Amino acid sequence: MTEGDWAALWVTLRLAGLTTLILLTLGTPLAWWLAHTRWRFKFVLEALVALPLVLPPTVLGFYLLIALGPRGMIGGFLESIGGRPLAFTFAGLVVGSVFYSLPFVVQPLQNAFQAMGRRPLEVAATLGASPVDRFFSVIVPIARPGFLTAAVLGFAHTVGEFGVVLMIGGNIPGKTKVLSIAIYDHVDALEYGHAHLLSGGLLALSFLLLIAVFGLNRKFQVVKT
Amino acid sequence: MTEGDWAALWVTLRLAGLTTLILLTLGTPLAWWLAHTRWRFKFVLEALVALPLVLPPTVLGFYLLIALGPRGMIGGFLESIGGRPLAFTFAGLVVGSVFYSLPFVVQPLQNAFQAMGRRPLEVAATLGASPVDRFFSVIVPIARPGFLTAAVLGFAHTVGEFGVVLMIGGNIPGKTKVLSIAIYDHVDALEYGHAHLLSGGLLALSFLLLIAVFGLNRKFQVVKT
Amino acid sequence: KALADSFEAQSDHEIELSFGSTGKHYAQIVHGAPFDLFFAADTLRPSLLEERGIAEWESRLTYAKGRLVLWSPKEGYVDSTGDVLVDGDFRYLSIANPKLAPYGRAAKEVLEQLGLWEKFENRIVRGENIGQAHQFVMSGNAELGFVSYSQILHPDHALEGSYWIVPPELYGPINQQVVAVRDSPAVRDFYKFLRGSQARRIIESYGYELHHDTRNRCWPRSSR
Amino acid sequence: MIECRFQITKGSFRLDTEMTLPDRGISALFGRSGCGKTTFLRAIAGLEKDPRGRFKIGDAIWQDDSLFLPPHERSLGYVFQEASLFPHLSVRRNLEYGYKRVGGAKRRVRFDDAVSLLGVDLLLDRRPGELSGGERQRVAIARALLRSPKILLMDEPLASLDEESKQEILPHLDRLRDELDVPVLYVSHSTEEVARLADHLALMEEGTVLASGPISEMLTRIDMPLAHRFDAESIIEATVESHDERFQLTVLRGPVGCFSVPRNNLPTGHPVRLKIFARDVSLTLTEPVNTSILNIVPATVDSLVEEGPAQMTVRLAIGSAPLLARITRKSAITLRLEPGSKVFAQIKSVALLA
Amino acid sequence: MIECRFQITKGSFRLDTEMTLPDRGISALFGRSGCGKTTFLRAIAGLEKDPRGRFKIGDAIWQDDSLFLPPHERSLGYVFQEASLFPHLSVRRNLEYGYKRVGGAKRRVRFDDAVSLLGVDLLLDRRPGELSGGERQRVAIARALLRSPKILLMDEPLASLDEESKQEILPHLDRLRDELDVPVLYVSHSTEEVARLADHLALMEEGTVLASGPISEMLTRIDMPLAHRFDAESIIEATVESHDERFQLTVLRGPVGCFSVPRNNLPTGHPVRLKIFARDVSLTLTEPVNTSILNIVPATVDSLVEEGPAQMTVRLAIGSAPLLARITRKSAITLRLEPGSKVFAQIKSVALLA
Ligand SMILES: Nc1ncnc2c1ncn2[C@@H]1O[C@H](COP(=O)(O)OP(=O)(O)OP(=O)(O)O)[C@@H](O)[C@H]1O
Ligand SMILES: Nc1ncnc2c1ncn2[C@@H]1O[C@H](COP(=O)(O)OP(=O)(O)OP(=O)(O)O)[C@@H](O)[C@H]1O
Ligand SMILES: [Mg+2]
Ligand SMILES: [Mg+2]
Repeated sequence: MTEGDWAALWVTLRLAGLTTLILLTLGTPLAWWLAHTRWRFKFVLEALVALPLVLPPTVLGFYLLIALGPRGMIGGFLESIGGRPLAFTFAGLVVGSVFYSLPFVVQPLQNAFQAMGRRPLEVAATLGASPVDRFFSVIVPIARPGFLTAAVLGFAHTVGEFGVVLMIGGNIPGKTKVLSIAIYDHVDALEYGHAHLLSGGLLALSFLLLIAVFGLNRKFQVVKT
Repeated sequence: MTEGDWAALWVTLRLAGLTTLILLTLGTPLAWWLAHTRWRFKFVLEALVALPLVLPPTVLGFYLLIALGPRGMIGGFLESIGGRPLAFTFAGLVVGSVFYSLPFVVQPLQNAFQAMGRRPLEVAATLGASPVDRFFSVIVPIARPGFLTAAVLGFAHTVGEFGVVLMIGGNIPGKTKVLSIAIYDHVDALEYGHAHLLSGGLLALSFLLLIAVFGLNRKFQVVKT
Repeated sequence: KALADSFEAQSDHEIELSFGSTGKHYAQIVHGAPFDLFFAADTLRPSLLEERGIAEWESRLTYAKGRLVLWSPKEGYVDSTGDVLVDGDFRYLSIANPKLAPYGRAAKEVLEQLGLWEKFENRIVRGENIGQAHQFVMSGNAELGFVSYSQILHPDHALEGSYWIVPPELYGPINQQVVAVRDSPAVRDFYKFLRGSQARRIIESYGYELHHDTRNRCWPRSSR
Repeated sequence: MIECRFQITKGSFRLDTEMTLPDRGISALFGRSGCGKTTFLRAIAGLEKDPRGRFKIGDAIWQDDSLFLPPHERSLGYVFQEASLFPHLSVRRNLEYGYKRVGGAKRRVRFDDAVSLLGVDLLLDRRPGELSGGERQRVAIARALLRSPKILLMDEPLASLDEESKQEILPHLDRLRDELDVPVLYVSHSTEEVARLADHLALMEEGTVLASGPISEMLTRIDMPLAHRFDAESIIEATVESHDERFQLTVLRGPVGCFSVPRNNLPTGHPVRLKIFARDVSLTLTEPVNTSILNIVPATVDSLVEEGPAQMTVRLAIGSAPLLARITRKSAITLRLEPGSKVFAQIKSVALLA
Repeated sequence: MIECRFQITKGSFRLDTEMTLPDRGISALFGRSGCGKTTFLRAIAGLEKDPRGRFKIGDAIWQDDSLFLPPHERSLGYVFQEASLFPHLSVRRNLEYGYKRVGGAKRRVRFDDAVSLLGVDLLLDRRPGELSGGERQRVAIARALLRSPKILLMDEPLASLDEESKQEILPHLDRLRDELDVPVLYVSHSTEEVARLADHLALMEEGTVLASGPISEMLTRIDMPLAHRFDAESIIEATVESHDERFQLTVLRGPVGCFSVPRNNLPTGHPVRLKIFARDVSLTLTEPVNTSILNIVPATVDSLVEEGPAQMTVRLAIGSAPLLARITRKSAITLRLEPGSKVFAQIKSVALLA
């Protein structure tokens, strides 16, 4: 593997890790709210969350690019408050990936929260656990399969995604060039040997990671009757 | 919208619909098995299911294409039993999409099945419901949020996906050219007006569909304590 | 890429490359991508950039001309006159998307010239770019396809199969242009390099024709 | 007859039962928490699989070495220990779930009957999440009844019900037993309920059946833990002799002498059972007079067992029927009771149950 | 004192209670299925929100017009009607959950004590899914105790426990009340349990509190439904007089005369309560002799109430203490009982509870 490939791998891992973290952070309260609200129009929001999925990634990336660019809504706003534009930066990649992978995180979490019901939380409250305490001691472990699915889908999808990333990131080595783009480039340049190598490596690495995650999960299985 | 666009829309809807159907059909028993088996190495299988996600779609499509080709494993096997090769056919598209979207279906279902536990099934059995009967009268309604998520993610992802589809389908108008490719083409060809139109149309259509799905779902909400 | 390596070897500038489809990069540059040079596979988008004042005025330079070939990995399948097309004894013919890629446009023109476009409409598979067109053929799923001569001459692969170099009369020229998005000493150096003989040798060795472009000889104007 | 044999291991717990139960009437399953009652019921329902288990009810074999009927092919109604209603169905649809899956010809319990019997009329359109604990339990009982089963398995069905609801439901279980001839296997911790309902009693301890037999025998067998309990009791069979309109009493003929109980409408000659708590029986040497106790029968002391330092259980014979009395050791000694002593057993009439 | 007032609407059900309870001892909540007991407990725990509700315990205000302490800041132990253990934690970690969240200084129940008291020692490493129904319930009780709460809310905690387990746990609840001085609010359908445990009784009906008062008053008030029930009972306060070593009896001094009960180890002069079922009391006009009944006290008839066509409840006065007797109408008329009649009440000694 070339130095460039290592750089791309590093960008990929940082991007996927950070995106997953942000997704879980943003997705959890949103999913919790969706799971428990009685708001009549929550289904509209649910539909909105899933919507980015139906656009081809490159096209979605294109629109995000327009929005993030100096003349776009978000970009213009950022510029007006003195921020730097997000397009072609690592931060921009993160924003794009978060946006695109949101449904993979929100939906499994929402289901897990719904299936859990309120009872365990009520019990925890009567046992003296504060809301934050309850979140970590009850919600997270009971909804663990949901969190796991959310994290795995969010992470894997970000690793593999490249349409949005390519569009927003501009494929700048060491900054926004991720492994998926590198592989794509190799394939495109007919460097199949190199592409096979990278793909194989990525697959092996991901497989090990997933094995570790699911293997650990096994240890904490909840027996249900 | 041109005639070609309508054709692409039609192919897209057929593809996404069929793929979702097949995914649910294949994914349900797999997810059920994963949810209830005590097999020690099931986590390996779980990791395998999620693996296709980490490859960029175009690259995955590339490998699928090689596998489906006359010298590939699947293609060679199909040819040897007298079947027609799958590349550049609608059937091939379906196979590719199913493969690629499998984790979006298996994982939410598996979680739903796990959260449900065995008790409702036991009750149903003592009330005289046969296994098939139990599936439709108990598993489906109780795991409904899981099925919904699986279907929505699977469908939307297939609509929006275009890397794999392009690779395996070869973008033949009326046959394997889907809407996502059409939009992509327009963007790439700088026909932004047309691209906006199609994207807008696709978004609106999908939004209506999702609204309908989530709206209906609302009506059947299960009250949990 | 080979050009970049060689440029880096002979100057003290470093180049970072970003590959991707011409259309995508065009969109990115319009929205402020930090690129200095834009190598396009066509002439349309560089000229658009120039016209919109995003790229340096008159910095367009046609550095090469692509050559279209009809290729099949099977030995002896494609004859040296392209008659295999007329026989039509194949399931799929692969081309690049005529709308997006100049090679695709060229392939379409060839087929139209031969009066075969309509006939094959349903058997033509379209790659997003010329790379995918090549992959369709390479994987054996399409028996033959119009690819670029540079692809089958690729130094990493032994030339295999059979091919027909399509006569340039059958299609409009596939001019590959570069445009300077920003002006800088490095960019100027690169332009100088590109016009030099070493670059021309590399370009030719990759199966491109050289283009004798006069109009753009003036950039960068030394007077600036 | 119902014959069953199961060997089931769950963690460190092992159920190993072999038992014969009558295939009519109510059989109570009695035993401490964790002794395997629920596991036993689940095995009968086919929910716990023992490949070498055996279950035969009447002529129908549900499982043996070569056969294993899956749960849904066993015609049974199961009231789980936790109500276990389907959370996604309304109460009505919960009830209909089993009802609809019984062929019309086999239906022997009417929908409206079960609904009104268990007092769930007003709850039909609610979701299980909107019910109180006792309401859920009642719905679960109704749902099991509506299955029109060949056998009814009930795991503490009345545990979370108030006394009044119990009093309303119990007679109907009686009726179920009598009219529909459905055998019932009933887990309960309440001796009161057991004595009131059961015809047969099986005592379990740590996964095995300690003893099993007709209720009157089991309750008075002095070697059985039940007879030593605070609320030991005897069951006496009797028939309706006459009705006393003035005082609204019914006179029953027992093995020796008569018993008065509150008036009922049973025809003369109808067989009934009297349940008598050992602690409700007091003994005198001379026939008491001027007392509010109506039921006084002559009896013979059969045996005496110490019951802790201060008390004794006296097993009496009235005619051939056994009757337990719990008295203090002081009284036993003061009255010089010994096997063969003739005494009068005074039983408060209101303590007799139909 | 505990003062509470809640108005809560759930569907068509409306809870509207206003009540004052003593802030020590055990208060029983009694009422039919669906009358709102669980809702009431939930309101106290802060799980049902009534913005205009009020709850005050001792000096601490948990909620009123301007204040609403969230559940986790209310120091209470809640045993839910369904055991509701955390499915993802072992029994040990379930128990520790509340225990760990109590500051060391505030812990008044030791971990090992609660574990052995509820007999869950052997279950500590199991998951809730691997427990029997009664075992789950015991773990839930232990978990609530380990919270060392200021008030204990128990929703039918003993419903699925066998008699022996109950007998083991009940004395410890007594102790909890006496030693830790934790008030307990206890929902139960068993009059036996209530009479055994409770100091105070609140009767609920359809969301309202029908009556509330000290147990001895409530059980004998003839206008209260409880006194009319089959198992109506009276509570009599007495003190330990002496111990009879020979017959292992303890003699208690009541309002009039003495009562013998099985020997206990209470010091002389210690106050105790006697629970007497109305149906365990029989009346005679002349003092009985040669009888196994030890406890015979002179009494005066206070009032008589018909109890259905065949029976009557007689309210007696022994000294100043009220005592209920249930006899047949026939006996009442035969013995010519009327207010003011002098009678002897015979009470079987074994029917007295400490
Ligand atoms: N979500 C709800 N919607 C409508 N009615 C409800 C809801 N929850 C409870 N109820 C009704 O409120 C009443 C009181 O319920 P609660 O659980 O407090 O009763 P309870 O006294 O505890 O009964 P049980 O002894 O059966 O447990 C019941 O009649 C019940 O049907
Ligand atoms: N999965 C399991 N793993 C280990 N032990 C188990 C498991 N399931 C049940 N047990 C044990 O098996 C024994 C019998 O359980 P069962 O539920 O049959 O008891 P039960 O008689 O119904 O008790 P209860 O009256 O408390 O409901 C219990 O001691 C329980 O701890
Ligand atoms: Mg049980
Ligand atoms: Mg309740």
